[in-house]
Amino acid sequence: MTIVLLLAFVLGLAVMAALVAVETTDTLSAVIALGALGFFVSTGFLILCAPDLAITQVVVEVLTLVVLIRATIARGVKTISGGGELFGRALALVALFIVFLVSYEVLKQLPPFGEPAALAAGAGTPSVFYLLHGLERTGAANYVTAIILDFRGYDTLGEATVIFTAVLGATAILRRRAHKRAEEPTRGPFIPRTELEEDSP
Amino acid sequence: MKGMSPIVQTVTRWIRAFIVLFGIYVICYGHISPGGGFAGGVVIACGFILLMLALGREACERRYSIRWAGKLDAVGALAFAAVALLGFAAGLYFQNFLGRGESFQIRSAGSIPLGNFAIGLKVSASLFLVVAVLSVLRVAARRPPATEAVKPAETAETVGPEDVPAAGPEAAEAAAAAGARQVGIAPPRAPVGEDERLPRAWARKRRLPTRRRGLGGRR
Amino acid sequence: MIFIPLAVAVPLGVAFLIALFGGRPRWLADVLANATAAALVVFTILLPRRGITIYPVGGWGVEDGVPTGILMVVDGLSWFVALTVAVVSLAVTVYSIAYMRRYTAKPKYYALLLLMIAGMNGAVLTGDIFNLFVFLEVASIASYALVAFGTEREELEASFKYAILGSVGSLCVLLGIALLYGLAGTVNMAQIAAKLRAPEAAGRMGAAHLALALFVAGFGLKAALVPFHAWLPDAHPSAPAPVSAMLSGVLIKTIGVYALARVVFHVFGLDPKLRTIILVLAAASMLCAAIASVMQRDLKRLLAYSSISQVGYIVLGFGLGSDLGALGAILHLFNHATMKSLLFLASGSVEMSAGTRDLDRLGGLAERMPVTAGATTIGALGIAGIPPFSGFWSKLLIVIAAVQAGEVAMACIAIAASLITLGAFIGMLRQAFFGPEAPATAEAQEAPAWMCLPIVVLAAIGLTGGLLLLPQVQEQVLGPAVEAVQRGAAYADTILRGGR
Amino acid sequence: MATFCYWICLMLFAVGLYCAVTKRNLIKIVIGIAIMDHAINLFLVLLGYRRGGIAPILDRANLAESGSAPGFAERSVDALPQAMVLTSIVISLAVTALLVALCVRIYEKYGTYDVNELRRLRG
Repeated sequence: MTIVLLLAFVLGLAVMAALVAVETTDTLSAVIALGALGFFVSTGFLILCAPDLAITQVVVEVLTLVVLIRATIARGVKTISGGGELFGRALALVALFIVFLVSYEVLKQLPPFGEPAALAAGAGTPSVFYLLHGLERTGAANYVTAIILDFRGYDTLGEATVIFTAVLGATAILRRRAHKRAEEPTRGPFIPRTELEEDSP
Repeated sequence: MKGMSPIVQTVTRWIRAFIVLFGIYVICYGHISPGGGFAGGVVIACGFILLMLALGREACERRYSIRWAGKLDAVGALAFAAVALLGFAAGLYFQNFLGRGESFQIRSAGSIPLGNFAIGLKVSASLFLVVAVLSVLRVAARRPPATEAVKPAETAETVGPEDVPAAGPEAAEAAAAAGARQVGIAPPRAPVGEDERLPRAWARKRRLPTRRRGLGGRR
Repeated sequence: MIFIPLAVAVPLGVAFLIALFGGRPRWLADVLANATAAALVVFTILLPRRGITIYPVGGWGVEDGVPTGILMVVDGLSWFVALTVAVVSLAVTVYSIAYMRRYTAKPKYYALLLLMIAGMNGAVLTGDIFNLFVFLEVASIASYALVAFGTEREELEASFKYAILGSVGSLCVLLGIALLYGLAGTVNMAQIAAKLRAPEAAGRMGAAHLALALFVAGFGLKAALVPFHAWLPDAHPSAPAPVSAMLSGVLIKTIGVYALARVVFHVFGLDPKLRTIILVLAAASMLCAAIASVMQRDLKRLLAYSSISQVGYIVLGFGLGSDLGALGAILHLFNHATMKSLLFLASGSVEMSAGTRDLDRLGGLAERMPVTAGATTIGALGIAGIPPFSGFWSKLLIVIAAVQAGEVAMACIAIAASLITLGAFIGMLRQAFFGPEAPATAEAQEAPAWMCLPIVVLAAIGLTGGLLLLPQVQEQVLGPAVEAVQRGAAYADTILRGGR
Repeated sequence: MATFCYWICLMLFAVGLYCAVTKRNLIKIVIGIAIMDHAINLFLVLLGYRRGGIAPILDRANLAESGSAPGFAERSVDALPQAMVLTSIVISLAVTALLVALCVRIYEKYGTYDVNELRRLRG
C-alpha cells in the first residue's frame, strides 16, 4: 500500500511540474520544469524497481535539458505571452474532460496495479519465458539487457537506427548552405530556383 | 561561447576522465549490473559535452573535430550491424553466436557484451555530435564574420563552419570558392586578441533583436 | 527465406557506409544507393508470398504457443507492399542522381533516403507491434529531415508542422500499444489477437476499443486521412521532388494504410461499428481532398491533395471487407504509388527547367519537354481513372465492390471524387503543358537523361497496370495479397502454431 | 485506488497533448511532445509492476536467496516493458533533438519562435 502512496506523491509532483512547464510564460523556466518532470519520472522508475531505466532517464534528461537550453537561452528569447486563441483553450479543456471520463472508465478494465496481465499464472506470455529462461538461455544476469540485446536485439537495431537518423537529419538541417550557388560546377542544365531567396540577407 | 571560469575548467579536466571511466564501466558490466549500452553511451556523451561547455567550443573544437564524431557514429552503427550479421554464422540473423561462458563474469553472455560496446560507442558519438552541431550554428549566428565587411551584429551572415561534418567534395570546393579557410572546421577567426577578451558587459549591452527590430533587422 | 532480414539489413548497412565514406569519391554515394535499390527489387521479388512465412530473428521462434522473440512475418500483403516500395524507391534513387545535384551534402540525402526505405521495409515485414512502432519511427524521422533538406523558409516551417503532427501520431500509436500490453501482456500481434478473442478478455473490451481508436487516429494521421491530413498539403510540395514522390507514393501507404490494415484485420477483426467508421473516414478523404485539389494553383499542392483523396479510395477498398474490395484496394495501392510518384517526379523536372511550380506562370511545356509532358499525361489520366490506364481498373473494382456490399452511397462518392479529380488534372495539364506559351517557360529544356528514364519506366508501368488483372497473372501476384487480407483470425492461429 | 496511478499517467499525457496543441511558442510545443513521451514511458512501466516485486537483475545473493531461476521469476518485476521503455526513452531524445534543430533553424530564418508569426511571415 505504501508503494501506491509513494508513487501517487511522486506522480503528483510530476503532474505539477508538467503544469508549470505548460503554463509558465518564460521559456527557460518551462525547460527547467521539464527537467524536473524528467527527474520525478526517474524517481518513479526507481520506486517501480527499474534501475536500468532510472540511470538512462536521468542521463537522457540531462542531455534533453542541454539541447533545449541550447535553443532557448542563446536567443535571449522574449517571453511570448498572450494566450493562444481562447476558443482553442476552451476546446482543449472540454477535450481534456472527455479524455478524463473515458480514461477513468477504461482504466478500471485494466488489470489492477499490482497484478500485471503479463505475469499472470498460466499466461503463455514472453515475459514469463524471459524471467524463467533468461539466465540459462542468454547467460546475462541483467534480464533487461538480455531482452534488449538477445531476445529482442532487432528492436535495438531499429533503435540505433533511430538515433543515427535523427543525428544525420539534424546535421543535414543545420548545415550552412543547402543550395549550391549558380556558379558552382554541376553537370547538366542547372537553373537555380527563381523564388529562392538567399539564406541570409 | 567563451567557456566558464578557470576554476570550472580545471575541475572539468579532472572530472571528465572519471565520467568517461564510469561510462565505460556501465557499458562493460551492462549485462550483469544495471546499465547497459544506452546508459553508458549517454554518460560518455555527457562527459564530452561537459568538456565542451566548460572549455568553450573553440578550445574543444581543436581537440575533437566534429568530423571525427560523425565518423565514430557511423563506425558504431556499422559495428552493431556487423554483430547482427555475424548472427548468420550461428544460423539466423541476430543470433548469439558466441558461447555463453559461466554467469556473472564479463565474458558470460556471448555476443551481448559486443552489442553493448557497439551501442555505447554509437550513442556517445552521435549524442555528442548533436549537441556540438547545435552549438556550432548558434555561435556562428552571433559572431560578426572576420573576413567580410563590418555589418550590424544581428544581420551577420551565418558564417559558421561550412557544412559541418563529412560534407565531402562540396565542402572542399565551396571552401575554395569562399576564400582562404583554415584546415578543419572553424572559419578564419579574428586573432584571439581583443575579440575574445571583450568585457562581458559588451556582450550584455548589445541588445538582442526585439520583436519589432528583429523583423526590421531580418529583412 | 534469407532475403527477409536482408531486405532490412542491406539498406541499413549501406546507409551507414554512405554516411561513413559518402564524400570521398563523388560518385560513390550515387552508385551505392542505386545498387541497393536495385538489389531490394530483386530481394522483394524473391520473398516467399504463399501462405505465412515466419523468420524467428535471433533464433527465438514460437515455443509451444509462446512467441519468445521478434518474428518477421511475410505474407502476400506484406510481399506486395514491399515490392511496391522497392519499385518506387529504384525510380526515385535513379531520378535523384540528376535532380539532387543542386543541393549540397548529397551523401547525407542518400543515407536518409535509404534509412527511410529500410524503415518502411522493417515496418512491413515485422509481426511484432512494438517493432512496427520502432521502424515506423525510423521512417518518419528520416522523412522529417528529408522534407527540410533544402532549409528554405517554407520547407523548415512545413517540416516542423509535419514533425509535430507525426510525433503526436506516433505517440498515439505508442499509447495504444501500452494499453494492449496492459490487456494482453504481450506485444506479438498474433498473440494479442488470440488473447483479445479469449473468453476472459470479454469484460475488457472497453480498453481494447480505446486502443483501437488510438491506432485509427495514429495510423490515420500517418496516412493523412481527412481529419488528420493538415500536414500533407504543406509537407509534400515543399519537399524536394524525389522526396515528395517517396512520401506520397509509398510512405503514407506503408506506415499508414498497411499498418492500419494489419492492425484492423489481423489484430482486432473488422466488426460493423469499426467498418462504418473506416468507410466514413474514406468517404470524407475522397470527397474533401478532391474538392480542395481543384482550387490549387501550385502544381505540387494539387498533387498532394489528390494523394489524400486516392488514399481514401484504398481505405474504402479495405474497409468494405469483401474479396473484391481488397483486390481493388491492393491494385489501387500499386497503381497510385507508381503513378503519383511519376507525377511528382515530373513536377520536379518541370520545376527544374521552368524554375517555378506556379500553374499561372507555366504554359506550353509540351513542345519543349515532350517526354515529361507525355508521361505526366499518362500519370494524370491514370489516376483520374480513364479506361485504358491501370487506375481505371482498380477504381472500377472498388466501385463494383462497394455496390455489391450494398454501400451505394460510397460508390457514388467514389465516382464523384473521381470526376472531380479528372477535372482538376485536365485543368492542370491544359494549363501547364498544352496551353499558350508563358514567359517563365521560354527557355525551358527537356530534363536530363537520368531524370527522364524513371519517368518513362513508371509511365510504362502505368500503361500496362491493367495486365495485373489477367487471370493467371492475378493468381500469382494479387491472389496471395487478397488471401492474406481475408485471412483475418487464421493469421494469429497459423503463427502461434509456428507453421505454414 | 488501484487505477489511480494509471489515471495520473493519462492525465500527464493529456497535459502534454494540450500543451502541444494549443501553445504558440515552438519550444513549448516541443516540451509538450516530451511530456507526452514521459507519460507513456511511465504508464508502460506501471503496467509491468508486480506487488512486492524486485528488480529483474539477478546476482549471486538473489539467486541463492530464491533458490533457482524459476524461484526468482516468481518474485521479479516484469522485464519486457522495461526493455521497451529503454528504447522509447532514447527515441524521444532523438525526436526532441531533431525538433530543436528545426526550431534553431526556423529562429535563424524567421527571427521568432511564435507560430502565428511564422504563418503571417510566409504570407
